[in-house]
Amino acid sequence: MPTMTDEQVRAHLTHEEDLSLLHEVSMKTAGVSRLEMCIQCGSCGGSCPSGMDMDHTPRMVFAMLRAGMRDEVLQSNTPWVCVSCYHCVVRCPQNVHITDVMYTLKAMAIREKKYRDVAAPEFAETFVEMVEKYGRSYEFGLATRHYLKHAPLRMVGMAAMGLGMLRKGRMSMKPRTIKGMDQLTAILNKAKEMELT
Amino acid sequence: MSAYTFYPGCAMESNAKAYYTSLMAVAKPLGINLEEIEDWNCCGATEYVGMNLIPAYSLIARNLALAAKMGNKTVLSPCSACYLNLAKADHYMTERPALGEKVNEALAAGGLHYQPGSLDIRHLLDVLINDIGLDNLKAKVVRPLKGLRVAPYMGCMVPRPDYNNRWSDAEHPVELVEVLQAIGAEVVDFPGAATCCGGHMTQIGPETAFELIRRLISSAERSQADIMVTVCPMCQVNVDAYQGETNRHFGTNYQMPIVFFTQLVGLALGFPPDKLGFGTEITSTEKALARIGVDIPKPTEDTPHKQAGLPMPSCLRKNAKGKVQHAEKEAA
Amino acid sequence: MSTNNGKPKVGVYVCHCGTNIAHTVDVEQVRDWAAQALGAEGVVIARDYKFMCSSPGQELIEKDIKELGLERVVVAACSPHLHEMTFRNASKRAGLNPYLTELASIREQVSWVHTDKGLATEKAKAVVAGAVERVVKNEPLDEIKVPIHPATLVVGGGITGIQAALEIANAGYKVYLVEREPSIGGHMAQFDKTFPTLDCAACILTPRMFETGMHPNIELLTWSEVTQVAGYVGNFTVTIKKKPRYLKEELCTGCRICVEKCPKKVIDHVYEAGIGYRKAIYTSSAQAVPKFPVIDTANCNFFQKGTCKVCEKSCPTNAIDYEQKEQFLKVDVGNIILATGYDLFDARRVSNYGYGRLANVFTSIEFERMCNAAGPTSGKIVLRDGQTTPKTVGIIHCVGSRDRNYNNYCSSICCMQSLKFAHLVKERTGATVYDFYIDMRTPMKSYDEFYQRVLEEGTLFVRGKVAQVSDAARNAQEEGKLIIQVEDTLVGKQRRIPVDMVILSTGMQPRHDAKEVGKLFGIGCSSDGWFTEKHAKLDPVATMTEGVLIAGTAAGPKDIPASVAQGSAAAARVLNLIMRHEVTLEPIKAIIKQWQCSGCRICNGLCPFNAISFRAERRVSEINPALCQGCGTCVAACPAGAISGSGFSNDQILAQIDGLLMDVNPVSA
Amino acid sequence: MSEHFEPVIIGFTCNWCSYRAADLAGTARLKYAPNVRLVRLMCSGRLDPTFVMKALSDGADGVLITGCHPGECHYVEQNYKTLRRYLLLRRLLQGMGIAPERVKLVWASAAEGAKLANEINSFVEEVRALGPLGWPQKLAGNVKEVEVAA
Repeated sequence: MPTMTDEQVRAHLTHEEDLSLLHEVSMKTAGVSRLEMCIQCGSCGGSCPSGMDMDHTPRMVFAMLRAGMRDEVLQSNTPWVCVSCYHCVVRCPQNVHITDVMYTLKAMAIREKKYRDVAAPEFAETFVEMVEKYGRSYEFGLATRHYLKHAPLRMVGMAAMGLGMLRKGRMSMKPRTIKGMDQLTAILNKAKEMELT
Repeated sequence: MSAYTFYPGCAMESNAKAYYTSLMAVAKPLGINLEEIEDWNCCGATEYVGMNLIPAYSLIARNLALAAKMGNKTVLSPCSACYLNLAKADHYMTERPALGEKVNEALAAGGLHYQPGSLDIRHLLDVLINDIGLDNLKAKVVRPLKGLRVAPYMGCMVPRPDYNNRWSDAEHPVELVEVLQAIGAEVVDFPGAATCCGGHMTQIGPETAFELIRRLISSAERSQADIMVTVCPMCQVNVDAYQGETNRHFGTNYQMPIVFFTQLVGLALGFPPDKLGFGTEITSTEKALARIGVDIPKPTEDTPHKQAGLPMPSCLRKNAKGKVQHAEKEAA
Repeated sequence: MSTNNGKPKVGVYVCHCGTNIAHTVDVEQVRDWAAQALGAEGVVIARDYKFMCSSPGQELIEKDIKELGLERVVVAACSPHLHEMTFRNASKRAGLNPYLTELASIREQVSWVHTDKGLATEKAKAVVAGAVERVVKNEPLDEIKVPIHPATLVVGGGITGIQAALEIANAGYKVYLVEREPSIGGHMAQFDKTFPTLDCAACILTPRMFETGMHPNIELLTWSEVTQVAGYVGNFTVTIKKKPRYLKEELCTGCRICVEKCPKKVIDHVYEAGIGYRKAIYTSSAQAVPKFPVIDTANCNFFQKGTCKVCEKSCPTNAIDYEQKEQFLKVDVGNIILATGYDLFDARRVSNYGYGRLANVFTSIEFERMCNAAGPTSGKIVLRDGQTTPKTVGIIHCVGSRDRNYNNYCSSICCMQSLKFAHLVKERTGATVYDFYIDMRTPMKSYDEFYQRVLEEGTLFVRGKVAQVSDAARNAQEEGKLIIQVEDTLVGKQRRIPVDMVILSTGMQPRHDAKEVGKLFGIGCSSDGWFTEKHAKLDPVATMTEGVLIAGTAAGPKDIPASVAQGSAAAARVLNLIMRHEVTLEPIKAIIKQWQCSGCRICNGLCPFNAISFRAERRVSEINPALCQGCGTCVAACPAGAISGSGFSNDQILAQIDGLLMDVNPVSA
Repeated sequence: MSEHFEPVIIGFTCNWCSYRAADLAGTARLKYAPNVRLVRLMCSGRLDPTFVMKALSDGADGVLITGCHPGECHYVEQNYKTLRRYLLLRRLLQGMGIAPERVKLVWASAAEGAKLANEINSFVEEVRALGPLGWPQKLAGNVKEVEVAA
């Protein structure tokens, strides 16, 4: 398995100035993103099952990153509409880690508070909060809070479904907390001090 | 009997109980010995990794560190999202050592350590085919599901991105087809086999999700499937529980049941449906299973009873500066 | 000359190179140090000069050789790659064996790369000391001259091999043309039209095939493969396996009655690319050269079931011979041209394009056969049902090329091939044509003009790499169609385009057995798998093995004009050698000292040039000096130390290390 | 170890790639540390492990082995043999109590003058950090003092 040091990752990103935004996104992405290798072929945009609801196709986002269009990218709904299906990733002829770049963009948008539609980021934040509180996901709490806040009207329609899930024993009204909550909190607190750059 | 370190994932104890029940039923006769990770935590799903990178990978890696202590090389996950998150964390921590180092620094705060690349993260379907073997499975079938037309729904996160080259094809994987054929079911040509169920979009952008669900169900209908079969809790919930909403959205009237592959394997091995979690689905499987002469138990009315001290989560609120805060914190 | 510590007399010449060396290295200091400190090592004279490579500089050395009786020369100057020849020739002129002269690189390795004059001067001394110690151990070597056999082997009977064979044969020299298939012609024989002129491929190729078949200087060996190559430049002995055709060529008239009468029809996966049929006894086409059919035993009723013999009964000249066995022939040649061509990328691998699953997805070669008037559909463009003319056709570029999941490189012909297809579909069916490309690459003569023409004809170009081809309809318009899903990158939107037919412009890839074939002939493959040229730009048809040349698509993707040009170029290189009658080889070779060889054969497998063979009768290994390229790997590997590498012997290198470390080694200092 | 320790390194180069890379570094006037002294071989496959031992025992503090990139060997595939020998050699050194990091294998094509210069610079620093090997001195004195590998 090829491993790369961050210096090697950086070395692929030449022309520091022109690529500064691209560089930043690339370095903040979990693996070796290969973002600088995009040839703008559009196989990502063509593959995307939710592409019709995106402000920009992933390909356009990558072009905008190259062009340094920070605000436009972080305001775009594109990463939020990504369904993590990985179709683009396996089809990309340049093996760009597209889905993971989308995650990075979400994280940057949240940090910089640039996102336009609040529903998705706040859902993510609520999810994270639940996990940090209990160590496991807590669907009932997540769903109730999310719908109350963002779609009170849909709550009526969804309530029937939720009730069905509760009745079939598929949703617990009680969260489960892991035993090692203190340990997990210590790990996450330490992790939050660090950033991958 | 092969021993596997078992990472069930959150869904298995809530919305995918049927998956858990049926897996536990079939594991023993198939010779899969599951040793659950002590005090595992959430894998972060697709939400946590999109929020904060190092904490997300540390969250995942806590499970890997705990799993490594169990002593088996293989970690088995039945949930597609959990499988991918665990495998991805392991892969990226190896590919980019800087990530691995930072995650381990965080783990150290909890007295843990994980050596990237030291575990094999595998999905249940892979273990069933490659360790247990189709011939072995076939030999144990006592009630072949002859005449049941099934749409094999593999979803996304198992065959893709496939960091360790475990799957036959990213676009048209054959694994689930082979298992279903082995238990005697009639597998239909299902073009939607590895397409998306909408994922988290049912929560944050339902219209997007409904369209994806519609494509799946209509594709299964065109193929004249009686039932869809999945390997993933998220896929099951989206197609099953959101089918009504999808029907309302498009003015359609689909009735396409979807169950976990372990439930059908269980039927073929001769277990009664009530031992396999049947009856917990929202879209009824009654008609489909009637084709092979299986009666579905009436759903157990597990009416929620009021509980004192139910922890009602707090709402997020924006303060005057537009900053998101907890209501309590603001009050405090 | 008599007493010099028992060491040969060495002269050291330090060059200033104007100020190139002198600016950073204290040349005088190096000179004086060499004269004094290296006296014990044999140095009898040390001089410096502004430009050693100038005529007076060289004369200085020549004069010392003659007057002082120098037996070794060290020139401390530039890189040996620049002036080693210059100074070796100077020594030669003065009567000293040229291989007793060494260059010490104190310009490229010292003055140009260091700044501190003190440190640079110290390093220059070490480099000079290394060269002096080494040169003392040098031995006189003689250049090797070998004669050139005037016959040539050409492997591969496609357009490249045909071109090379004809060039050499027309110059009056013998050519053996070996082809694996029953007929020559290669891929080009399958095509209908050729871009950009739209010449009919058969019209331009068939006369060449015929000429090749009839040429008195060309011995055609089809249905044959090379199994063994021995020897070296000028003197190869090649073993060729002639597979049995099961008919006597000397009796066969090529009337094809046997083909007509044969009752067994099979799908032709080679010439007809799987969309047509042939008989169990067949010629690839009516224009096949040679005209003799061949029996496909795997499908022949007689070979499989023992009955039938229709071909035997129908043959008017009794040429059928079921007993025929494979034959091995040995031929002597001086040069070898490999024109082994390419394999087509297997489109099934791109599972999102549905080839093999969706009936109306075709590959480029299938479409070529379909367009060919002599092909399975007599030139009609139809769907897989064999009847329906498509109303809408999508052509997809870069299938398997420019994609890290398959092949990284650009196959270079697919853009033009796709444009040609677009034109043919328009011309013959009037269908709506969509052409999906990533980048349109039309750089050669008249190519872009062809693009203009296809634009004019109304082909709809979509810039975007197609994401998937599927039959999963989402609405009534898509029902029953193939849907091409793509991001139209110039619009920035995903599009779903329903079509009746999809043509995949599949790329080229190296022959599946290129690696083994390369090994057989002693040449290497690039990481992509194409044969490696000696120099990508300046020596594109030569290889690292003298006497083995490569041409055409065996060395990488190219179109017909480029392949033909390489065929001619390789032929020119061969003729050049043939006309020189002999060739001079560098004496840097490995030699096995027979009395020291234990016969362990460790070295045998190490040589990529098959230069080492084991002499069973004497139980020792032996190196063929003409085959040896002098890398020295066997020298380093011999556990008995029985192999010495002339020019780079252990003695020379160990001595050089001694010299290089003279200043830090208290023992030798 | 003293702050002024200047390691001496012997570098083995392949005639077709890394030696030309060194030429190119020169032509391009790239600057690198003067601590490396190069020996030209026809191929890195010619490298006899004895050469490395000889260099270390003659007073070198480190040995740099350079060759064509895998797949680009001028002699088809001999650099793979170098790679195997290199790995064995490092184990041998370890067994002898010499830090295997004193020997390094670097691929450099004829076009990679800059890469070679960088590799030389970083290797000089790596060897500097390891300190002097001093094999001849120790051999002359007490054999047991030869450094113990980490």
